[in-house]
Amino acid sequence: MNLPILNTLASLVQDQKVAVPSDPTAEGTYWFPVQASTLAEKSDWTFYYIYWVSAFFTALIVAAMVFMAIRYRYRKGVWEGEASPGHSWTLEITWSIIPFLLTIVMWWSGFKSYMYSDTVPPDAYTIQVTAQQWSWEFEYPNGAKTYKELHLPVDTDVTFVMKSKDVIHGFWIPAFRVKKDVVPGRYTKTWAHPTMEGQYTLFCTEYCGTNHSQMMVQVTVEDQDSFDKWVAAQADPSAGLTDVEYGKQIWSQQCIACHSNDGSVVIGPSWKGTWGTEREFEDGSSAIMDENYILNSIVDPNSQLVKGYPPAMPPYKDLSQDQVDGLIAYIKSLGN
Amino acid sequence: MHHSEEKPGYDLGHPASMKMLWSIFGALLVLTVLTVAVAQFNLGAIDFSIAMIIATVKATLVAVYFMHLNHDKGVNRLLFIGAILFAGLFLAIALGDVSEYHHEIEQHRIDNPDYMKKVG
Amino acid sequence: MSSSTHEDRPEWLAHFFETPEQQFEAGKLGMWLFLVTEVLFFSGLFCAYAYYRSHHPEMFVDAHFFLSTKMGAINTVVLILSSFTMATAVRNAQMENRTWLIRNLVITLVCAFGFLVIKAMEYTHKFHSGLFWGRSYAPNEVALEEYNTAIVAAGREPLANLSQLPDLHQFFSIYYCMTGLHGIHVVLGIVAIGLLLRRAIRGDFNRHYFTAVDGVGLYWHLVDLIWIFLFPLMYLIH
Amino acid sequence: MDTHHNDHGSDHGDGSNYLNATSGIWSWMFTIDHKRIGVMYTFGTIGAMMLGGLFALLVRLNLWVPDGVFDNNTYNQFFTLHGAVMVFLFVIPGIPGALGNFVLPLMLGAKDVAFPKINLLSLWLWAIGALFFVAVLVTGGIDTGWTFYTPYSVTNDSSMVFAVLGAFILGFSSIFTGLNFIVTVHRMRPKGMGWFNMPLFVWGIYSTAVIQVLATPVLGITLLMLAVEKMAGLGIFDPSLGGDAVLFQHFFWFYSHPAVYIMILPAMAIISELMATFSRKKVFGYTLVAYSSIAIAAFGFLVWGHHMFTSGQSAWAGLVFSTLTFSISIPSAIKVFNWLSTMYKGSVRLDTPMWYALAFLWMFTIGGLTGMFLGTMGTDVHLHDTYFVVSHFHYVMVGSIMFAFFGGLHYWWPKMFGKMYNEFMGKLGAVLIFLGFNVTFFPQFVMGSRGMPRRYANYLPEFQELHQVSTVGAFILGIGVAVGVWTLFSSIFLGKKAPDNPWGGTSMEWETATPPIEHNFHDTPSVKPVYDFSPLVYNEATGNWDRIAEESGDNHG
Ligand code: HEA
Ligand code: HEA
Ligand code: HEC
Ligand code: CUA
Ligand SMILES: [Cu+2]
Repeated sequence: MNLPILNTLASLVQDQKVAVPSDPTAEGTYWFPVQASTLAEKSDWTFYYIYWVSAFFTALIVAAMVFMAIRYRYRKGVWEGEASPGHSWTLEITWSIIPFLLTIVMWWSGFKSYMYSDTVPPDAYTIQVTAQQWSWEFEYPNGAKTYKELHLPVDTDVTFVMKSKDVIHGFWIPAFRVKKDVVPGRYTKTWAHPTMEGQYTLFCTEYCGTNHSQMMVQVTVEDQDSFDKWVAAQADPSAGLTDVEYGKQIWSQQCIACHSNDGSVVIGPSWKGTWGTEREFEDGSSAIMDENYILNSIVDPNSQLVKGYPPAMPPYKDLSQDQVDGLIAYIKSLGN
Repeated sequence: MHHSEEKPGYDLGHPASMKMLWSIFGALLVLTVLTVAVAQFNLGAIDFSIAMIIATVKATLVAVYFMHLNHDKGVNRLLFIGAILFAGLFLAIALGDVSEYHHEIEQHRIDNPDYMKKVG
Repeated sequence: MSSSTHEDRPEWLAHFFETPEQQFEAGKLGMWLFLVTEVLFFSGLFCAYAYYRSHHPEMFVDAHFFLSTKMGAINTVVLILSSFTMATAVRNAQMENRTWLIRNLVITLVCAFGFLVIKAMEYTHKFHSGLFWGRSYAPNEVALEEYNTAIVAAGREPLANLSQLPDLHQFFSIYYCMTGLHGIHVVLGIVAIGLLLRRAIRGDFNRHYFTAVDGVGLYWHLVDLIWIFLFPLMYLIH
Repeated sequence: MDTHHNDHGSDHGDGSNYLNATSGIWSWMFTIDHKRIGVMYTFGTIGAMMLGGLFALLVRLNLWVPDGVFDNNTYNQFFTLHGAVMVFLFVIPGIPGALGNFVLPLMLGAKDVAFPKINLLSLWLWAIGALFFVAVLVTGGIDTGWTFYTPYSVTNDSSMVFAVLGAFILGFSSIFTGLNFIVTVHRMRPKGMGWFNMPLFVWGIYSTAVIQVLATPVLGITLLMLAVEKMAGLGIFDPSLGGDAVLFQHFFWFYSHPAVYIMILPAMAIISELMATFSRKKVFGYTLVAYSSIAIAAFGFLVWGHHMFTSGQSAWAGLVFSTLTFSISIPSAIKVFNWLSTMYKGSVRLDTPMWYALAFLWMFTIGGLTGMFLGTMGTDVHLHDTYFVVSHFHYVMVGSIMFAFFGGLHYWWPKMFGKMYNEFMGKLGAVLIFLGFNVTFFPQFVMGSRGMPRRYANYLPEFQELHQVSTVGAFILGIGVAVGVWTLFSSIFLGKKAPDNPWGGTSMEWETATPPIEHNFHDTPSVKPVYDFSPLVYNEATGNWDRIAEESGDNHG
């Protein structure tokens, strides 16, 4: 039997010594994933600084506590402690000033790295990010849109201009130490300068409902050439696909979080075997699942709320005619 | 009913004089008329300030005389003023922050006219 | 320190207090603390008000054409009068003038009801015009006409359609929240003054024991004080 | 030996005390006796803690495997209910409601709090609030997280309105408790007890009360607006109607940051008592420890935006909030170092309450110092909304507050119920809780920083080991809690009769009978210099610390 707990216990003891990363291409350290952006180097320094200050004070306090609990323990019959002063200004001032000075350093270095991450470079490569329950959309300057993956060129400043269609989401790439909430009704911005090619993960870090924990995307950092090729290819996503295939692709990128193709219910109704059937709505009316109904369900889902389901679906107004045709073809292909 | 009539030292209140109460009442009425009257003219930006100054004067009269803060214990005075300062602090910081990022909301409104649900 | 025996304690002195002063000062401090919480309670709404007014001033200017300054001003006077009679009520309680205490309280009550009636008239009128809060905001012809009359009087061009005025639903949200919460306070005040009146008629109060009158008075003045700000903030906008 | 104890406290032989003075359920439901109210709060909040703990165990169970044991929705409800129950029903009302109510008037030699009926109202409001949470459970649950962030909380379909109104009602319960205590401290102090002759517990509860009164109303209005936003669509917090989601966060944290000091200050208040009594010394730097409570309460109001560094709040505001956040570490440091110095040259006894107190010192240091990582803007960007934050706040809320609560319960339990618990079981509970706690939460720091977001029903396989350690720890912790609670409750039936002053405490609650009589004291004891241990002498035969009659000449101030 494999007991992961034991490994962890072992690593608790061993890894702690390699606290400061010497080789950033390695797996990451005990405390951090790899440092894959310029920001990471800056903010990790602050972390380790606070870390050692904390370690020192914790050790000091615990040692003093244990020592005194033993040294001055109660002895039978001797219930008077030894005479000792009740307060001391020297001590009070010392233990106020020292932490104060230490926190100034924390504050200053933290402020610097924050300002670094908050000051978006003016002419960076810009990616428009749109979040919604529970998927991400990345739009590149050439119009290409991707959903399941995010590609970035290495050693380049990249700005993310973000908005949300429904609730607050959080944009976090741990390897970059970059995080910013994506707030509906406004823009938020952040940026990164990736320094290392490789694969990382983007998480959603602001709780956004049922599938919050599945709102992850793979981030690929690659050299400029491969990146350019990749972006160019993304600009025409339907190239070489049939309508059904194209529909399936869109589904897998944007609808899969709520609609299954196998009859299981996730958030919304499954699409399997629904084509041509009669759909009943919350308000008692009904309609046949046909092209018009699907189109309406996409652009104004709450106008015909399927019985037994919450009004959870966001409207998709910016799907092109091709895309809607693809989706209809795909739903059709799932039979009735 | 009046158990302790005979006992000295039990007088806790400072009954306000009718003259004072009447004059405060009068002042409040005059100020109300004044603020409505001023509001009939469009004085631009200072309009709001005038209305608020008059309201503050009225509120102060109520607090000091009707609520007899003029006779009250220091703590009670401190509390009331503290509460107002405190609410002010909350407003100042929250609103200060909002005005820093508000352009991001405006920009979003311009770019995404359909984002907001239609009402009205 | 020995506590007094039962016989020389007035019946209105609670068993856990040593002296009437202590009881009086405790009640008073408690009341002021309560007022502190009230101020902070309202501060949230004032914050929302300040937010939207500073960022969408036009919405407030547009909206004020729907409010009747006359009604607001009358209500202000009504509340000030009630505050005055409440202040005199406290005085009469302290002076053991029961007749006038009762009269003052009755006038205060009448004013409080009057305030609510006027407020209710204003509300009904708005509902009638479809001027609801937030999501439910749906102005109808009546609203349009009213608006046009008001702006024509102010020397501006009439509108064909109220949907040209953006964001008004938010103004009405704030309007109903603030005046509504204030109205709830008036209702609670009526209950409190009513109870006070009963005790005053029964003759509970004397020059050593009038904390309840004093406390309700303070509350009532605060309700007035908030209205003193609501009036210019809602009705006197340019 | 001639003692005062017979003069003040004894029950005059008729065996009557506050527990048995009257009987029947109504005599409890409608009691205005602060001691009975305190006892009911004790049971109620321990019950809430168990319920919240049950949800915690379900959370941990789910996280045993990366794909989760329950479906996402169920998990999301578990952590929301766990957080909401623990915060609103357990830690905020816990110490002030249970121990504050019982002890505070006794410490002041008073017969009751200033407004006993309002005190009862607080308790009822607590119970009604709890019922609202039950209503949430039976009407489909809520999955917004305890922070109720808009617009998720107004668009999703759940019994969120019940939860919000429940929290609103609990807010008023808390306001009234605070109001009552402030007036009690101002107006009910006995003659001769100046502000700096008050036990530090009173100082702590007093500073807590100040925050309760000033901050909670803002939560009240926020929740009210939120409920209306949800039901009627106001457009103040909901961006799709023109509102602002970040504004909601300002409103929420304006209360909820100070709220963490509503939770910790009473815990610190207990620790001051425990450190003094079990070291047999006046708390070192008494005056500064007293002032630091006020300082924490005051600074605590100015830092709320440190929860919003990544929220879209402006850098300007972030800078102000980060700067002010560090100011809290100074009064906290003062407290920690003064407690520590109290032991110096003391006479340290390691009874169960002191085990909890020492564990508190350690855990609070870790919890507080990890707050520094979060208050620093640069590092918080990475750590925000990860398990690092989860671990931080459990170090302060479980490792510090729950520990202090248990310490305080073990300290005053004999006074409350007149029975001594089993010392061995008490210590066993403390050890299990300490071990279980650290095994649960230390790994969470590591996984958070490595990239594990919070509120995740499932996670990447690389975090599994750490999650499993954490889950094992949680169950050890659960057993520890069960042992601790059992030890206390069983003592009511099995315990030996407790003496009036089993630990040698100096404050006035130890001068009355155990359990106290209905009106606390037959004769109010005289005010003595605070924390003067010299007149107390241990009596082997009775297990009581007797107070020597004549005022002893040398007192260690
Ligand atoms: C009782 C509860 C409690 C307490 C006491 C604290 C205390 C502190 N907390 Fe914590 N906190 C929470 C409960 C608490 N917190 C909760 C519940 C959350 C999450 C809410 C949510 O999102 O769900 C949170 C989240 C939280 C955040 C937001 C994190 C994020 O979401 O990104 C921050 C950021 O600044 C923070 C900071 C602090 C600080 C600086 C203190 C300080 O008060 C600590 C001061 C103490 C010390 C510093 C230790 C003693 C001092 C010494 C031993 C001397 C040496 C000191 C130095 C050298 C500095 N906390
Ligand atoms: C005082 C507050 C408090 C306390 C005491 C605790 C106690 C515990 N908490 Fe909690 N926690 C919070 C406040 C608290 N928590 C908050 C505010 C959140 C955030 C919620 C959110 O994100 O919105 C949170 C979130 C939270 C998470 C993160 C969830 C997520 O982000 O996905 C986790 C995960 O491990 C966790 C675990 C625990 C554990 C193991 C305990 C243990 O200490 C519990 C120990 C107690 C017991 C185990 C009970 C013992 C009783 C029995 C065994 C008897 C059985 C019961 C009955 C018979 C009824 N908590
Ligand atoms: C956040 C969850 C969610 C996402 C993402 C989502 N939907 Fe839906 N969808 C729902 C829900 C819930 C319903 C049922 C209620 C309703 O009719 O609005 C639904 C209903 C539908 C229906 C009607 C189905 C029926 O059985 O009558 C269609 C068609 C549909 N969605 C298409 C789509 C398409 C196409 C996409 C992606 C481009 C998509 N949905 C993305 C939640 C979602
Ligand atoms: Cu999107 Cu969490
Ligand atoms: Cu905080």
